[in-house]
Amino acid sequence: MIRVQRDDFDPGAELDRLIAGRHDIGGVVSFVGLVRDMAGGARINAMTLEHYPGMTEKQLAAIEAEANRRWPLSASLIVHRYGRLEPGDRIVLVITASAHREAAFEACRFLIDWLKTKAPFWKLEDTDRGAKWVAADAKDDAAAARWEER
Amino acid sequence: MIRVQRDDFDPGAELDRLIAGRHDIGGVVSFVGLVRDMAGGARINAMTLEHYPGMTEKQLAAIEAEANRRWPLSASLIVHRYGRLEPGDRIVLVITASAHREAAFEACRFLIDWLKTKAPFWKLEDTDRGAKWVAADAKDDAAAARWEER
Amino acid sequence: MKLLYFAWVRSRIGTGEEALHPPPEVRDVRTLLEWLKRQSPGHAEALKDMSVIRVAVNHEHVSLDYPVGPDDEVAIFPPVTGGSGEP
Amino acid sequence: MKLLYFAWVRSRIGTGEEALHPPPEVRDVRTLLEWLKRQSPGHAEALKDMSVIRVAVNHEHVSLDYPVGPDDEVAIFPPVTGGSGEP
Repeated sequence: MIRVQRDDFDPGAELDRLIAGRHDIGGVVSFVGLVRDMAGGARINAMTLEHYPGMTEKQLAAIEAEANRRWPLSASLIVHRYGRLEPGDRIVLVITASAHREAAFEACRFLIDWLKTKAPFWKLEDTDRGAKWVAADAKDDAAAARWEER
Repeated sequence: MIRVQRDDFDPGAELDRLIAGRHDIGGVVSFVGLVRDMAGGARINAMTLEHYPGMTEKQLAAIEAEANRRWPLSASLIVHRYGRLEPGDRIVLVITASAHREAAFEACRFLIDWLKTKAPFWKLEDTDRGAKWVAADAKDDAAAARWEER
Repeated sequence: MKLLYFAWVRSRIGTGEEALHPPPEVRDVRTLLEWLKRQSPGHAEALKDMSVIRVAVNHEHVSLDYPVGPDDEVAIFPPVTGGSGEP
Repeated sequence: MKLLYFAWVRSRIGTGEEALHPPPEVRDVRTLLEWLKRQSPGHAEALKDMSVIRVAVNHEHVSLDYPVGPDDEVAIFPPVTGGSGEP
Protein backbone atom coordinates (compact mmCIF):
# COMPACT_ATOMS: atom_id res chain seq x y z
CA MET A 1 0.00 0.00 0.00
CA ILE A 2 1.14 3.53 -0.65
CA ARG A 3 -0.09 6.92 0.54
CA VAL A 4 0.98 10.49 -0.16
CA GLN A 5 -0.39 12.94 2.35
CA ARG A 6 0.09 16.31 4.00
CA ASP A 7 -0.86 15.02 7.48
CA ASP A 8 1.42 13.28 9.94
CA PHE A 9 1.28 9.49 10.34
CA ASP A 10 1.54 7.23 13.40
CA PRO A 11 4.25 4.58 12.75
CA GLY A 12 2.99 2.25 15.50
CA ALA A 13 -0.64 2.38 14.37
CA GLU A 14 0.40 1.84 10.74
CA LEU A 15 2.46 -1.19 11.75
CA ASP A 16 -0.37 -2.68 13.82
CA ARG A 17 -2.87 -2.19 10.99
CA LEU A 18 -0.51 -3.66 8.38
CA ILE A 19 0.07 -6.96 10.17
CA ALA A 20 -3.22 -7.28 12.12
CA GLY A 21 -4.40 -10.88 12.28
CA ARG A 22 -1.38 -12.22 10.37
CA HIS A 23 0.37 -15.25 11.88
CA ASP A 24 2.76 -15.96 9.02
CA ILE A 25 5.06 -12.97 9.55
CA GLY A 26 8.40 -13.51 11.31
CA GLY A 27 9.95 -10.07 11.01
CA VAL A 28 8.83 -6.52 10.31
CA VAL A 29 11.30 -3.77 9.42
CA SER A 30 10.24 -0.12 9.58
CA PHE A 31 12.06 2.99 8.48
CA VAL A 32 10.98 6.44 9.65
CA GLY A 33 12.67 9.45 8.04
CA LEU A 34 12.71 12.66 10.06
CA VAL A 35 13.56 16.33 9.47
CA ARG A 36 16.94 17.22 10.97
CA ASP A 37 17.72 20.64 12.37
CA MET A 38 21.06 20.89 10.58
CA ALA A 39 22.08 20.40 6.94
CA GLY A 40 25.44 21.23 5.41
CA GLY A 41 26.38 23.36 8.41
CA ALA A 42 23.23 25.50 8.26
CA ARG A 43 20.45 25.50 10.84
CA ILE A 44 17.08 24.39 9.41
CA ASN A 45 13.99 26.27 10.57
CA ALA A 46 11.60 24.34 8.33
CA MET A 47 11.44 22.37 5.12
CA THR A 48 8.79 22.36 2.44
CA LEU A 49 8.31 19.22 0.38
CA GLU A 50 6.86 19.76 -3.07
CA HIS A 51 5.71 16.81 -5.12
CA TYR A 52 4.11 15.95 -8.46
CA PRO A 53 0.58 14.70 -7.67
CA GLY A 54 -0.37 11.81 -9.88
CA MET A 55 3.17 10.86 -10.82
CA THR A 56 4.20 10.43 -7.17
CA GLU A 57 1.50 7.86 -6.49
CA LYS A 58 2.33 5.96 -9.70
CA GLN A 59 6.05 5.92 -8.88
CA LEU A 60 5.53 4.77 -5.28
CA ALA A 61 3.16 2.00 -6.41
CA ALA A 62 5.66 0.88 -9.08
CA ILE A 63 8.55 0.85 -6.59
CA GLU A 64 6.48 -1.10 -4.07
CA ALA A 65 5.47 -3.64 -6.74
CA GLU A 66 9.13 -4.02 -7.69
CA ALA A 67 10.09 -4.73 -4.06
CA ASN A 68 7.34 -7.36 -3.86
CA ARG A 69 8.64 -8.92 -7.07
CA ARG A 70 12.18 -9.12 -5.72
CA TRP A 71 11.51 -10.32 -2.16
CA PRO A 72 8.89 -12.62 -0.59
CA LEU A 73 7.04 -9.93 1.36
CA SER A 74 3.92 -10.62 3.40
CA ALA A 75 2.96 -6.94 3.50
CA SER A 76 4.43 -3.53 2.71
CA LEU A 77 3.56 0.12 3.17
CA ILE A 78 4.98 3.43 2.00
CA VAL A 79 3.67 6.73 3.41
CA HIS A 80 5.29 9.96 2.20
CA ARG A 81 4.36 13.43 3.37
CA TYR A 82 4.49 16.72 1.51
CA GLY A 83 4.06 20.35 2.61
CA ARG A 84 5.76 22.27 5.39
CA LEU A 85 7.66 20.28 8.01
CA GLU A 86 9.79 21.28 10.99
CA PRO A 87 12.82 19.66 12.63
CA GLY A 88 11.77 16.45 14.38
CA ASP A 89 8.75 15.99 12.09
CA ARG A 90 8.26 12.66 10.32
CA ILE A 91 8.67 12.72 6.51
CA VAL A 92 8.45 9.15 5.30
CA LEU A 93 7.53 5.69 6.56
CA VAL A 94 8.47 2.40 4.92
CA ILE A 95 7.34 -0.90 6.45
CA THR A 96 8.18 -4.33 5.06
CA ALA A 97 7.01 -7.60 6.60
CA SER A 98 8.16 -11.08 5.70
CA ALA A 99 8.44 -14.60 7.04
CA HIS A 100 12.20 -13.96 6.99
CA ARG A 101 14.07 -11.01 8.44
CA GLU A 102 16.60 -10.82 5.62
CA ALA A 103 13.90 -10.17 2.99
CA ALA A 104 12.28 -7.52 5.19
CA PHE A 105 15.59 -5.69 5.78
CA GLU A 106 16.67 -5.79 2.13
CA ALA A 107 13.30 -4.67 0.79
CA CYS A 108 12.99 -1.80 3.27
CA ARG A 109 16.41 -0.47 2.39
CA PHE A 110 15.77 -0.91 -1.34
CA LEU A 111 12.58 1.13 -1.03
CA ILE A 112 14.08 4.04 0.85
CA ASP A 113 17.13 4.13 -1.45
CA TRP A 114 14.83 4.32 -4.48
CA LEU A 115 12.48 6.86 -2.92
CA LYS A 116 15.40 9.25 -2.56
CA THR A 117 16.37 9.01 -6.23
CA LYS A 118 13.16 8.27 -8.15
CA ALA A 119 10.09 9.61 -6.34
CA PRO A 120 9.20 13.11 -7.58
CA PHE A 121 9.69 15.08 -4.35
CA TRP A 122 11.76 18.22 -3.91
CA LYS A 123 12.87 19.79 -0.64
CA LEU A 124 13.03 23.52 -0.05
CA GLU A 125 15.02 24.19 3.12
CA ASP A 126 14.37 27.34 5.11
CA THR A 127 17.69 27.89 6.89
CA ASP A 128 19.30 30.68 8.88
CA ARG A 129 21.12 31.52 5.63
CA GLY A 130 17.89 31.76 3.60
CA ALA A 131 15.69 29.41 1.59
CA LYS A 132 17.42 26.87 -0.62
CA TRP A 133 16.34 23.98 -2.83
CA VAL A 134 18.16 20.83 -1.74
CA ALA A 135 20.47 19.45 -4.44
CA ALA A 136 20.43 15.72 -5.19
CA ASP A 137 23.13 13.81 -3.36
CA ALA A 138 25.55 11.63 -5.36
CA LYS A 139 25.62 9.33 -2.31
CA ASP A 140 21.91 8.65 -2.80
CA ASP A 141 22.43 7.82 -6.47
CA ALA A 142 25.18 5.41 -5.45
CA ALA A 143 22.88 3.82 -2.84
CA ALA A 144 20.13 3.36 -5.43
CA ALA A 145 22.60 2.04 -8.03
CA ARG A 146 23.42 -0.86 -5.68
CA TRP A 147 19.97 -2.24 -6.48
CA GLU A 148 20.18 -2.04 -10.28
CA GLU A 149 19.65 -5.48 -11.78
CA ARG A 150 22.31 -6.49 -14.26
CA MET B 1 18.69 0.95 26.47
CA ILE B 2 17.80 -2.68 26.95
CA ARG B 3 14.87 -4.44 28.63
CA VAL B 4 13.99 -8.09 29.22
CA GLN B 5 10.37 -8.58 30.16
CA ARG B 6 7.45 -10.98 30.19
CA ASP B 7 4.92 -8.32 29.11
CA ASP B 8 4.18 -7.21 25.59
CA PHE B 9 5.64 -3.94 24.28
CA ASP B 10 4.21 -1.22 22.03
CA PRO B 11 6.64 -0.58 19.14
CA GLY B 12 5.15 2.82 18.28
CA ALA B 13 5.21 4.08 21.86
CA GLU B 14 8.79 2.83 22.31
CA LEU B 15 9.87 4.62 19.14
CA ASP B 16 8.19 7.86 20.18
CA ARG B 17 9.79 7.74 23.63
CA LEU B 18 13.24 6.93 22.23
CA ILE B 19 13.43 9.92 19.90
CA ALA B 20 11.21 12.41 21.76
CA GLY B 21 12.54 15.95 21.51
CA ARG B 22 15.49 14.96 19.30
CA HIS B 23 16.05 17.06 16.18
CA ASP B 24 19.36 15.52 15.10
CA ILE B 25 17.98 12.18 13.91
CA GLY B 26 17.49 11.59 10.19
CA GLY B 27 16.43 7.96 10.13
CA VAL B 28 15.07 5.38 12.56
CA VAL B 29 15.06 1.67 11.74
CA SER B 30 12.93 -0.72 13.79
CA PHE B 31 12.78 -4.49 13.74
CA VAL B 32 9.87 -6.37 15.33
CA GLY B 33 10.17 -10.15 15.56
CA LEU B 34 6.91 -12.10 15.76
CA VAL B 35 5.84 -15.68 16.53
CA ARG B 36 4.91 -17.53 13.33
CA ASP B 37 2.25 -20.22 13.24
CA MET B 38 4.40 -22.63 11.23
CA ALA B 39 7.94 -23.93 11.74
CA GLY B 40 9.59 -26.73 9.80
CA GLY B 41 6.24 -27.90 8.44
CA ALA B 42 4.63 -28.19 11.89
CA ARG B 43 1.82 -25.98 13.18
CA ILE B 44 2.81 -23.94 16.26
CA ASN B 45 0.23 -23.58 19.03
CA ALA B 46 2.51 -21.62 21.33
CA MET B 47 6.14 -21.00 22.13
CA THR B 48 7.83 -20.61 25.50
CA LEU B 49 10.97 -18.50 25.69
CA GLU B 50 13.30 -19.40 28.54
CA HIS B 51 16.21 -17.14 29.39
CA TYR B 52 19.07 -16.75 31.85
CA PRO B 53 18.21 -13.78 34.07
CA GLY B 54 21.27 -11.69 34.82
CA MET B 55 23.31 -12.97 31.90
CA THR B 56 20.67 -11.91 29.38
CA GLU B 57 20.73 -8.29 30.50
CA LYS B 58 24.54 -8.22 30.50
CA GLN B 59 24.71 -9.71 27.00
CA LEU B 60 22.12 -7.34 25.56
CA ALA B 61 23.86 -4.33 27.10
CA ALA B 62 27.22 -5.52 25.71
CA ILE B 63 25.78 -6.06 22.23
CA GLU B 64 24.12 -2.65 22.29
CA ALA B 65 27.38 -1.00 23.41
CA GLU B 66 29.20 -2.77 20.58
CA ALA B 67 26.67 -1.45 18.02
CA ASN B 68 27.15 2.07 19.39
CA ARG B 69 30.91 1.63 19.10
CA ARG B 70 30.66 0.55 15.46
CA TRP B 71 28.07 3.02 14.17
CA PRO B 72 27.26 6.68 14.97
CA LEU B 73 23.90 6.02 16.63
CA SER B 74 21.81 8.78 18.19
CA ALA B 75 19.73 6.29 20.21
CA SER B 76 19.10 2.56 20.43
CA LEU B 77 16.74 0.17 22.18
CA ILE B 78 16.46 -3.58 22.56
CA VAL B 79 13.39 -5.15 24.19
CA HIS B 80 13.22 -8.95 24.40
CA ARG B 81 10.32 -10.92 25.87
CA TYR B 82 10.35 -14.27 27.63
CA GLY B 83 7.59 -16.64 28.76
CA ARG B 84 4.68 -18.10 26.81
CA LEU B 85 3.85 -16.52 23.44
CA GLU B 86 1.32 -17.36 20.76
CA PRO B 87 1.40 -16.96 16.97
CA GLY B 88 1.23 -13.28 16.05
CA ASP B 89 2.71 -12.21 19.40
CA ARG B 90 5.71 -9.87 19.43
CA ILE B 91 8.99 -11.39 20.68
CA VAL B 92 11.69 -8.80 20.19
CA LEU B 93 12.08 -5.14 19.29
CA VAL B 94 15.26 -3.46 18.06
CA ILE B 95 15.29 0.26 17.28
CA THR B 96 18.32 2.19 16.01
CA ALA B 97 18.33 5.91 15.27
CA SER B 98 21.04 7.87 13.51
CA ALA B 99 21.66 11.04 11.55
CA HIS B 100 22.23 8.70 8.58
CA ARG B 101 19.99 5.89 7.40
CA GLU B 102 22.84 3.56 6.48
CA ALA B 103 24.16 3.46 10.06
CA ALA B 104 20.66 2.83 11.41
CA PHE B 105 20.02 -0.05 8.97
CA GLU B 106 23.40 -1.69 9.53
CA ALA B 107 23.25 -1.43 13.32
CA CYS B 108 19.69 -2.79 13.50
CA ARG B 109 20.57 -5.81 11.41
CA PHE B 110 23.79 -6.37 13.34
CA LEU B 111 21.85 -6.38 16.61
CA ILE B 112 19.17 -8.85 15.54
CA ASP B 113 21.76 -11.16 13.94
CA TRP B 114 23.72 -11.20 17.21
CA LEU B 115 20.66 -11.61 19.39
CA LYS B 116 19.86 -14.82 17.57
CA THR B 117 23.30 -16.32 18.20
CA LYS B 118 24.55 -14.80 21.46
CA ALA B 119 21.68 -13.82 23.76
CA PRO B 120 20.84 -16.62 26.20
CA PHE B 121 17.28 -17.39 25.11
CA TRP B 122 15.86 -20.79 24.24
CA LYS B 123 12.58 -21.50 22.46
CA LEU B 124 10.31 -24.42 23.33
CA GLU B 125 7.76 -24.87 20.55
CA ASP B 126 4.41 -26.45 21.33
CA THR B 127 3.41 -27.89 17.95
CA ASP B 128 0.73 -30.26 16.71
CA ARG B 129 3.49 -32.91 16.79
CA GLY B 130 4.35 -32.22 20.44
CA ALA B 131 6.70 -29.92 22.35
CA LYS B 132 10.18 -29.43 20.96
CA TRP B 133 13.21 -27.29 21.84
CA VAL B 134 14.20 -25.28 18.79
CA ALA B 135 17.67 -26.16 17.49
CA ALA B 136 20.10 -23.40 16.58
CA ASP B 137 20.09 -22.54 12.89
CA ALA B 138 23.35 -22.59 10.93
CA LYS B 139 21.89 -19.75 8.84
CA ASP B 140 21.81 -17.57 11.96
CA ASP B 141 25.44 -18.38 12.75
CA ALA B 142 26.33 -17.41 9.19
CA ALA B 143 24.39 -14.14 9.52
CA ALA B 144 26.19 -13.30 12.76
CA ALA B 145 29.58 -14.28 11.30
CA ARG B 146 29.17 -11.55 8.67
CA TRP B 147 29.73 -9.03 11.47
CA GLU B 148 32.91 -10.55 12.91
CA GLU B 149 35.70 -8.00 12.84
CA ARG B 150 38.89 -9.28 11.28
CA MET C 1 0.62 20.58 -24.65
CA LYS C 2 0.43 20.78 -20.87
CA LEU C 3 3.70 21.83 -19.25
CA LEU C 4 4.35 21.38 -15.51
CA TYR C 5 7.33 22.82 -13.62
CA PHE C 6 8.56 21.90 -10.14
CA ALA C 7 10.98 23.18 -7.50
CA TRP C 8 13.46 25.83 -8.76
CA VAL C 9 12.45 25.21 -12.38
CA ARG C 10 8.99 26.41 -11.35
CA SER C 11 10.24 29.44 -9.42
CA ARG C 12 12.63 30.52 -12.21
CA ILE C 13 9.97 30.19 -14.91
CA GLY C 14 7.48 31.92 -12.63
CA THR C 15 4.60 29.47 -12.99
CA GLY C 16 3.92 25.83 -12.12
CA GLU C 17 1.79 25.09 -15.13
CA GLU C 18 1.15 26.42 -18.62
CA ALA C 19 -0.54 25.28 -21.84
CA LEU C 20 1.68 25.84 -24.87
CA HIS C 21 1.46 25.03 -28.55
CA PRO C 22 4.97 24.22 -29.80
CA PRO C 23 5.52 24.28 -33.54
CA PRO C 24 5.62 21.02 -35.55
CA GLU C 25 9.45 20.87 -35.47
CA VAL C 26 9.21 20.10 -31.74
CA ARG C 27 9.10 16.31 -31.90
CA ASP C 28 10.96 15.11 -28.80
CA VAL C 29 12.07 16.26 -25.36
CA ARG C 30 15.33 17.72 -26.67
CA THR C 31 13.69 19.95 -29.30
CA LEU C 32 10.97 20.90 -26.81
CA LEU C 33 13.54 22.11 -24.25
CA GLU C 34 15.43 24.10 -26.92
CA TRP C 35 12.18 25.74 -28.02
CA LEU C 36 11.11 26.43 -24.41
CA LYS C 37 14.37 28.26 -23.68
CA ARG C 38 13.40 30.85 -26.30
CA GLN C 39 10.00 31.58 -24.74
CA SER C 40 11.19 33.97 -21.98
CA PRO C 41 14.29 34.97 -19.99
CA GLY C 42 12.85 32.90 -17.10
CA HIS C 43 12.60 29.79 -19.28
CA ALA C 44 16.15 30.40 -20.52
CA GLU C 45 17.47 30.79 -16.97
CA ALA C 46 15.62 27.71 -15.69
CA LEU C 47 16.79 25.44 -18.49
CA LYS C 48 20.34 26.68 -19.03
CA ASP C 49 22.10 23.78 -17.24
CA MET C 50 20.65 20.65 -18.82
CA SER C 51 22.70 18.39 -16.51
CA VAL C 52 20.29 19.21 -13.68
CA ILE C 53 17.08 19.02 -15.72
CA ARG C 54 14.87 15.93 -15.60
CA VAL C 55 11.74 15.33 -17.68
CA ALA C 56 8.67 13.14 -17.26
CA VAL C 57 6.11 12.59 -19.99
CA ASN C 58 2.70 11.42 -18.83
CA HIS C 59 4.15 10.58 -15.37
CA GLU C 60 7.12 8.54 -16.62
CA HIS C 61 10.77 9.59 -16.42
CA VAL C 62 12.06 9.85 -20.01
CA SER C 63 15.28 10.71 -21.85
CA LEU C 64 15.96 13.57 -24.25
CA ASP C 65 15.04 11.60 -27.37
CA TYR C 66 11.59 10.62 -26.08
CA PRO C 67 8.82 11.79 -28.51
CA VAL C 68 6.31 14.40 -27.36
CA GLY C 69 3.02 15.52 -28.93
CA PRO C 70 0.19 18.04 -28.38
CA ASP C 71 -1.79 15.77 -26.02
CA ASP C 72 1.10 15.00 -23.68
CA GLU C 73 1.62 16.20 -20.12
CA VAL C 74 5.29 17.12 -19.89
CA ALA C 75 6.85 17.84 -16.48
CA ILE C 76 10.24 19.51 -16.11
CA PHE C 77 12.10 19.50 -12.80
CA PRO C 78 15.47 19.18 -11.04
CA PRO C 79 16.78 15.80 -9.80
CA VAL C 80 14.44 14.56 -7.06
CA THR C 81 15.32 14.85 -3.36
CA GLY C 82 12.57 12.92 -1.58
CA GLY C 83 12.82 10.31 1.12
CA SER C 84 14.00 11.06 4.60
CA GLY C 85 15.70 14.15 5.94
CA GLU C 86 19.03 12.43 6.51
CA PRO C 87 21.89 13.15 4.15
CA MET D 1 29.75 -24.13 43.06
CA LYS D 2 26.40 -22.95 41.71
CA LEU D 3 25.27 -24.87 38.64
CA LEU D 4 22.46 -23.59 36.39
CA TYR D 5 20.86 -25.56 33.57
CA PHE D 6 18.63 -24.28 30.78
CA ALA D 7 16.32 -25.60 28.05
CA TRP D 8 16.66 -29.35 27.37
CA VAL D 9 19.81 -29.59 29.52
CA ARG D 10 17.57 -28.54 32.43
CA SER D 11 14.77 -30.94 31.58
CA ARG D 12 17.14 -33.92 31.10
CA ILE D 13 18.99 -33.26 34.35
CA GLY D 14 15.65 -32.68 36.10
CA THR D 15 16.49 -29.41 37.83
CA GLY D 16 17.35 -25.86 36.82
CA GLU D 17 19.78 -25.22 39.64
CA GLU D 18 21.95 -27.12 42.07
CA ALA D 19 24.83 -26.44 44.45
CA LEU D 20 27.63 -28.97 44.02
CA HIS D 21 31.09 -29.44 45.48
CA PRO D 22 33.32 -30.89 42.77
CA PRO D 23 36.59 -32.46 43.91
CA PRO D 24 39.89 -30.52 43.55
CA GLU D 25 40.77 -32.24 40.23
CA VAL D 26 37.92 -30.29 38.61
CA ARG D 27 39.85 -27.21 37.49
CA ASP D 28 38.23 -26.12 34.23
CA VAL D 29 35.02 -26.45 32.24
CA ARG D 30 36.15 -29.66 30.53
CA THR D 31 36.93 -31.53 33.76
CA LEU D 32 33.76 -30.14 35.34
CA LEU D 33 31.59 -31.53 32.53
CA GLU D 34 33.32 -34.92 32.70
CA TRP D 35 32.73 -35.05 36.46
CA LEU D 36 29.10 -33.89 36.09
CA LYS D 37 28.33 -36.70 33.64
CA ARG D 38 29.06 -39.20 36.42
CA GLN D 39 26.63 -37.62 38.91
CA SER D 40 23.42 -39.22 37.54
CA PRO D 41 21.97 -40.89 34.44
CA GLY D 42 20.18 -37.57 33.75
CA HIS D 43 23.47 -35.65 33.83
CA ALA D 44 25.04 -38.27 31.54
CA GLU D 45 22.14 -38.05 29.08
CA ALA D 46 22.10 -34.23 29.07
CA LEU D 47 25.85 -33.90 28.48
CA LYS D 48 26.51 -36.82 26.13
CA ASP D 49 26.78 -34.73 22.91
CA MET D 50 29.29 -32.03 23.73
CA SER D 51 28.90 -30.43 20.31
CA VAL D 52 25.57 -28.98 21.43
CA ILE D 53 26.67 -27.93 24.93
CA ARG D 54 27.55 -24.32 25.71
CA VAL D 55 28.89 -23.00 29.02
CA ALA D 56 28.89 -19.59 30.70
CA VAL D 57 30.90 -18.82 33.82
CA ASN D 58 29.70 -15.81 35.80
CA HIS D 59 27.52 -14.71 32.86
CA GLU D 60 30.22 -14.91 30.19
CA HIS D 61 30.37 -17.47 27.38
CA VAL D 62 33.56 -19.51 27.85
CA SER D 63 35.43 -22.36 26.18
CA LEU D 64 36.26 -25.81 27.59
CA ASP D 65 39.63 -24.79 29.01
CA TYR D 66 38.24 -21.89 31.05
CA PRO D 67 39.09 -22.29 34.78
CA VAL D 68 36.29 -22.82 37.33
CA GLY D 69 36.35 -22.65 41.13
CA PRO D 70 34.04 -23.11 44.13
CA ASP D 71 32.67 -19.53 44.05
CA ASP D 72 31.72 -19.55 40.37
CA GLU D 73 28.24 -19.59 38.86
CA VAL D 74 28.43 -22.05 35.97
CA ALA D 75 25.55 -22.26 33.49
CA ILE D 76 25.21 -25.14 31.03
CA PHE D 77 22.83 -24.93 28.08
CA PRO D 78 22.27 -25.73 24.39
CA PRO D 79 23.13 -23.22 21.63
CA VAL D 80 20.90 -20.17 22.04
CA THR D 81 17.82 -19.60 19.87
CA GLY D 82 16.62 -16.11 20.78
CA GLY D 83 15.63 -13.23 18.58
CA SER D 84 12.59 -13.26 16.39
CA GLY D 85 10.35 -16.14 15.42
CA GLU D 86 11.45 -16.16 11.82
CA PRO D 87 13.74 -18.91 10.58
